[in-house]
Amino acid sequence: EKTRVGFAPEAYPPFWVADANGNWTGWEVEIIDAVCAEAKLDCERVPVAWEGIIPALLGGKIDMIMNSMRINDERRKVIDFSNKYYEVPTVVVAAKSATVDTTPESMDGKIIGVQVSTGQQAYAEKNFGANASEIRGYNTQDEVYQDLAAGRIDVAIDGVVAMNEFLKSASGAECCESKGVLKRDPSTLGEGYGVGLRKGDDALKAKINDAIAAIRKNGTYDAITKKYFDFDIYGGD
Amino acid sequence: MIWSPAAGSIALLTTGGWGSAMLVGLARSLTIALGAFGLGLLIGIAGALGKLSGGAVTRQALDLYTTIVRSVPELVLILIVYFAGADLINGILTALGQAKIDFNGAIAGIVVLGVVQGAYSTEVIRGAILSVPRGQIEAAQAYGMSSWLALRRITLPAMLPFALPGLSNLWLIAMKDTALLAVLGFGELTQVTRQAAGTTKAYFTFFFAAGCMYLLATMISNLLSRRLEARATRGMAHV
Amino acid sequence: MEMLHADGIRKTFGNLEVLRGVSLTANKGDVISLIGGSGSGKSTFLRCLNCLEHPTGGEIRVDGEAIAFKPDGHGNREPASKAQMRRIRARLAMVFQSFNLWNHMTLLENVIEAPVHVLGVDRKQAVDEGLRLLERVGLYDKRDVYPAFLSGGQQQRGAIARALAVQPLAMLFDEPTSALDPELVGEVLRVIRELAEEGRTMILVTHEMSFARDVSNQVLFLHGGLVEEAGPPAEVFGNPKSERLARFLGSFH
Amino acid sequence: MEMLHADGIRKTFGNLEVLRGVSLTANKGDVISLIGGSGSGKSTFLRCLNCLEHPTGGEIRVDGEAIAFKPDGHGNREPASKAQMRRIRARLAMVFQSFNLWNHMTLLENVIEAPVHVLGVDRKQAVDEGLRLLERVGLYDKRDVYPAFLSGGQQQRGAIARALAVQPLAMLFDEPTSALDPELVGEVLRVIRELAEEGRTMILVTHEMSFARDVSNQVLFLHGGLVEEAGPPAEVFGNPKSERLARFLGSFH
Amino acid sequence: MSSAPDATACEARAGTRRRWLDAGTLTPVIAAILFGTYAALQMRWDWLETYYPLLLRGLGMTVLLVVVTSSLGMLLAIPIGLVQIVGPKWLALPARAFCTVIRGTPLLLQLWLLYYGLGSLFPQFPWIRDSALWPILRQAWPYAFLGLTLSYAAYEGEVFRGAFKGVPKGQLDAARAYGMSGLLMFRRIWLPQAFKRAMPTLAGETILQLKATPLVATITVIDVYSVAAQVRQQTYLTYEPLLLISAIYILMAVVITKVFAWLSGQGQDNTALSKS
Ligand SMILES: Nc1ncnc2c1ncn2[C@@H]1O[C@H](COP(=O)(O)OP(=O)(O)OP(=O)(O)O)[C@@H](O)[C@H]1O
Ligand SMILES: Nc1ncnc2c1ncn2[C@@H]1O[C@H](COP(=O)(O)OP(=O)(O)OP(=O)(O)O)[C@@H](O)[C@H]1O
Ligand SMILES: [Mg+2]
Ligand SMILES: [Mg+2]
Repeated sequence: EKTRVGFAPEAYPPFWVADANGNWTGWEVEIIDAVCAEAKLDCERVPVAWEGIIPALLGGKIDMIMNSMRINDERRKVIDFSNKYYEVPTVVVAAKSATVDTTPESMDGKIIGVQVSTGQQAYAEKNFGANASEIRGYNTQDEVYQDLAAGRIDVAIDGVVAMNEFLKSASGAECCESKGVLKRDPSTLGEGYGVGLRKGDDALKAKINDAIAAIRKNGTYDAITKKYFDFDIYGGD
Repeated sequence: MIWSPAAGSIALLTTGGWGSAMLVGLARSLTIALGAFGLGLLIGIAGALGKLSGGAVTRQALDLYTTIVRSVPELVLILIVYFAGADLINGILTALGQAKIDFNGAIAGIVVLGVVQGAYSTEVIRGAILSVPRGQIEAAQAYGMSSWLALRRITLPAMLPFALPGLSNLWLIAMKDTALLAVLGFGELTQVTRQAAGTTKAYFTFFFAAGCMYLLATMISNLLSRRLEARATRGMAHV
Repeated sequence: MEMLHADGIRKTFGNLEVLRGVSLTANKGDVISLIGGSGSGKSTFLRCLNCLEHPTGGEIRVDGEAIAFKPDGHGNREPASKAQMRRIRARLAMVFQSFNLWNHMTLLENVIEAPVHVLGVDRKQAVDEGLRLLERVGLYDKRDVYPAFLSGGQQQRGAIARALAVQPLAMLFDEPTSALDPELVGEVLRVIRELAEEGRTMILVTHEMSFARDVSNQVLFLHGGLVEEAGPPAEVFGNPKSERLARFLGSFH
Repeated sequence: MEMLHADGIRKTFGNLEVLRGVSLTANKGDVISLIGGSGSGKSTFLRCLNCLEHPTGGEIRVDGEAIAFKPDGHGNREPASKAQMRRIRARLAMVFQSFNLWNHMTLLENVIEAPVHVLGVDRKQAVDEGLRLLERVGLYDKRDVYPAFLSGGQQQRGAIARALAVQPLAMLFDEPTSALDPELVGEVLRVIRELAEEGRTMILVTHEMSFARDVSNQVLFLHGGLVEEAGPPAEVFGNPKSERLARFLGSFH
Repeated sequence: MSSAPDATACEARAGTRRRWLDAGTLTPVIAAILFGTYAALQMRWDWLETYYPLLLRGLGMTVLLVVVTSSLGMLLAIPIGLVQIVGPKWLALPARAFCTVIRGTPLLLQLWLLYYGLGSLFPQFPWIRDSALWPILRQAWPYAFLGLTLSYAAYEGEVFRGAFKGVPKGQLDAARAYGMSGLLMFRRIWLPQAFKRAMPTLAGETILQLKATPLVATITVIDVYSVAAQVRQQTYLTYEPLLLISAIYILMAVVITKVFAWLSGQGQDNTALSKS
């Protein structure tokens, strides 16, 4: 029996990059392959729109989610998570000219863009909701960056890795810069990124946890990471 | 990212291989549209017959179906049918002791859009059947045809000229509605376009190119349906 | 030899009693004309004969075989066996006032439709026979033309060819010329007359009194759902007994 | 007093020369009938008189004022001043074969439309006058009815009231009764006859020969775009000189 | 594809009381009651308390979108239909092309092209951000309103083209014969009659417009659908929010049908369209 791994088919470099033939490459893609191989699972990647990905898991259309999903309390109410397989700080980015930092006061009158149903969105609403003039929700992170470059939003929030990728791109380099790292907030920003699982699917959870530990130990994880990053993305224990 | 002159845009389309990826996406869109249109046609014929000659309960149930589908946005219907449809089918399969099926990809798209199309088809075909002169069907009965034979040989071909304009409209709608599947994450033309645009950052170029592809498909469809109509109405006096 | 026998046919639509017991026997070669005022039930009776309407009461026998009825659950009757009904219908060819040729088929396709798809005749054989029949009604040239491109008279002659193609035991005509322009009536009547002369069994609803007189060997005058008067044409037309018939005939002069 | 004068009107459609020089003079109180076979150009001539068609050649004078033309750049002419054309049109009231009442307006609204919106008459005054005219053509009761609910004869009488409402210098009738069922022709002709009798200037295209003979003081017979014969009705009808006219009149008996 | 508003309205008027619970409505009513009971008992609705203000706001946006874009679209549709009949080539051809292009491509794509496609061009024209229009251009709603308006204009423009063409020539001849100028004729005769011809399609087209509104959610406009989507994402309820807004859309469709039936009843008891 196949294990269906749900992911949102959208560009999120360097974790998810599509080529024209519909092949996906990227750090997370390789980690999926490594985990599945280690756990001896016959995995199949199934594209599901991000906003429907948890319902799809609950409805049995997929068996697990590996899509840079933050492990946080809100989600824990409905689904289960494996141990984290990476963790990076979350940063605030804005136009170079903007005077913005990570404090609520600096968000006064700003339009903040976040991808919907993400930890960033939860964080922004909890901490900046009172100050920002608007928190605009996008269906994909890519669209957030588009509108940041277009100048339609003032501030974006995302994990530092994907954010750096954007800042390296032509449009990102031209317009924007990082304005600081958000403090750790497990209830929204979570405790790292993990595999989303149906509650009660403990056998699968055990397998995945073992596989993550195993590839960390046998060097596979580091080998993959080295191809994409010059630091340890696992982010400490 | 730079507002590229036409030549640059075309280069973008051809070099990264995204152009051909979009063609593949178009082919998938057309396949799904064709499947949905066909399924809708079957539902439409059955629905029309049910409305015209079914019992009171059948008729009202069908009315409910067409009313709901024709007033709830496709986007919402697609989500409902996608989730509920799969639950329903798998529920039935489990009850029958069968294995669950994968309600994903093209099949889901076809079923989802087909259910939507079916409601519109029902109305189009019902109207067309009502336009067939009563005598045509009576003559079929008078020559001993069974209802099934009369349906196949007389009613359906005779209503075709009346149904075709509506049906070709539905086909165009089916084609365009496949774009909505992008919201479910399906890999058809619109979804591929979104990926291409996201990857290359040439949003304008790719959305524009996709628009041209849909437009071309529409115009070719128009041409074909005009021919089909001419053929179907060849038995009608041209005034 | 008795081909078609109807006994005490009754028919009600809702509260309206349209036929109140009409009987008729057609032996082989008989040409029976039904005449009567508008609404007297002529069409309804003809349609009962091949069960296009299900008679509320009475019996129908075709070529010795009685049509079996059963209650339809709405206080009326319906044929007990659809298969039997269809088999019998196919051999009682009907010609309609409004022709009712199938518009999406050419003339030839119209003619071979019932033989091929209902009677299961081999297609090639049906085409040969169909062409012969079209020749016979003078429409060989028009075999590949669609009905909409034919005059009313041509359409009705085509409809007669379609009827002949099922080799009917009896032919039922419901006012075959009353939808035609006056100048086209003649060509249709000519064909019907020829059929009568070659000994076909026919039941004919018509308002063409002189034609009915000429061509039939029996005339039934219907009034208010009953046979008011019946007999050979010379008698019915020449010497009407009932005042109603006399008045009816008078309205034609 | 000359009301309407047309001199040598010519009109070509593409290559088709429909009018090849038709002239006519209507003095106050004249009733002129145009007769002729189908396609002879009667309607075209009438429509040229109020510039619904732009004549290719010739001159038109209404109440002494000549309509000015200029080339339209397509080898034809058009009125030089639209304002002049509209002013003149408004006073040459036309009554059409197919009535052409505006079907989104009640009868009264139809009648007051041109006075109020074209001639700038005060609305209240237009209504009073409109009601009087509807009374006159026997349609006072129908004032608030929409045209679709009127018989053809009533519609045409309504159209005549609409024409009268602009206090026309001359009235142009294009076969006002030929779209009517025979039993409705009379009521319309009666109204037109009354108008003739009260001295209105009228140009009338008609196929009602006896009416034309009765009502008009001049008759023009058009053939092939030319006036083949003209004169007082007694002469034209009683003693046709050209063989064509004789044949044309013959076809009415 | 449009429903027949007049017929339903007449029926409804004719027998409101009688029709209440006769056989004609029994099945739907029973279905609604059964389903309603099931939904009330077996589904979760506690989230309504939190989200109803948002839902109302979204509903407001949806209603605004339908009303404004249909009205503006209609105003555009009239000239678009008209120039295809009487306009010079240089107007008729673009109008024709506009209808073909809009009707031939998915609205979703049009919205994306308008919003993200144009947005991707902004960085090359920095002055845009300094222009007075910028506060509007940076919002999402203008693109939504524009996209939906153009869409309605194209579909209804096609209807108006037919409607203008369908007005019998004699009607216009009569107008000319009584000295009306082109503009007066258009205003008093041609437009009112074309409008009457187009009227029966309006209810259907407007319902289609209603059904198109959720697409604006994909460009971050918050309509009632996007609120439901948000509820879905935050509560992980699969069906409840979808069912609720389905009911809302059905209700709105009924209202649209009724409004147009009433409108056409106002202006139309008079008008069997003339046979000509
Ligand atoms: N399907 C029906 N439902 C109800 N009443 C019917 C139906 N068919 C016929 N009738 C009624 O039955 C009566 C007889 O009709 P029928 O058509 O048999 O008359 P007919 O003698 O053929 O008249 P005609 O010369 O006008 O054709 C009429 O009053 C008619 O209205
Ligand atoms: N707009 C037009 N374009 C081209 N040909 C036209 C046009 N109007 C009229 N004609 C042609 O001009 C000729 C004269 O037409 P007209 O309508 O004036 O005839 P008529 O005498 O009124 O005939 P009728 O008695 O049938 O009304 C006909 O051959 C007609 O086909
Ligand atoms: Mg009859
Ligand atoms: Mg004429």
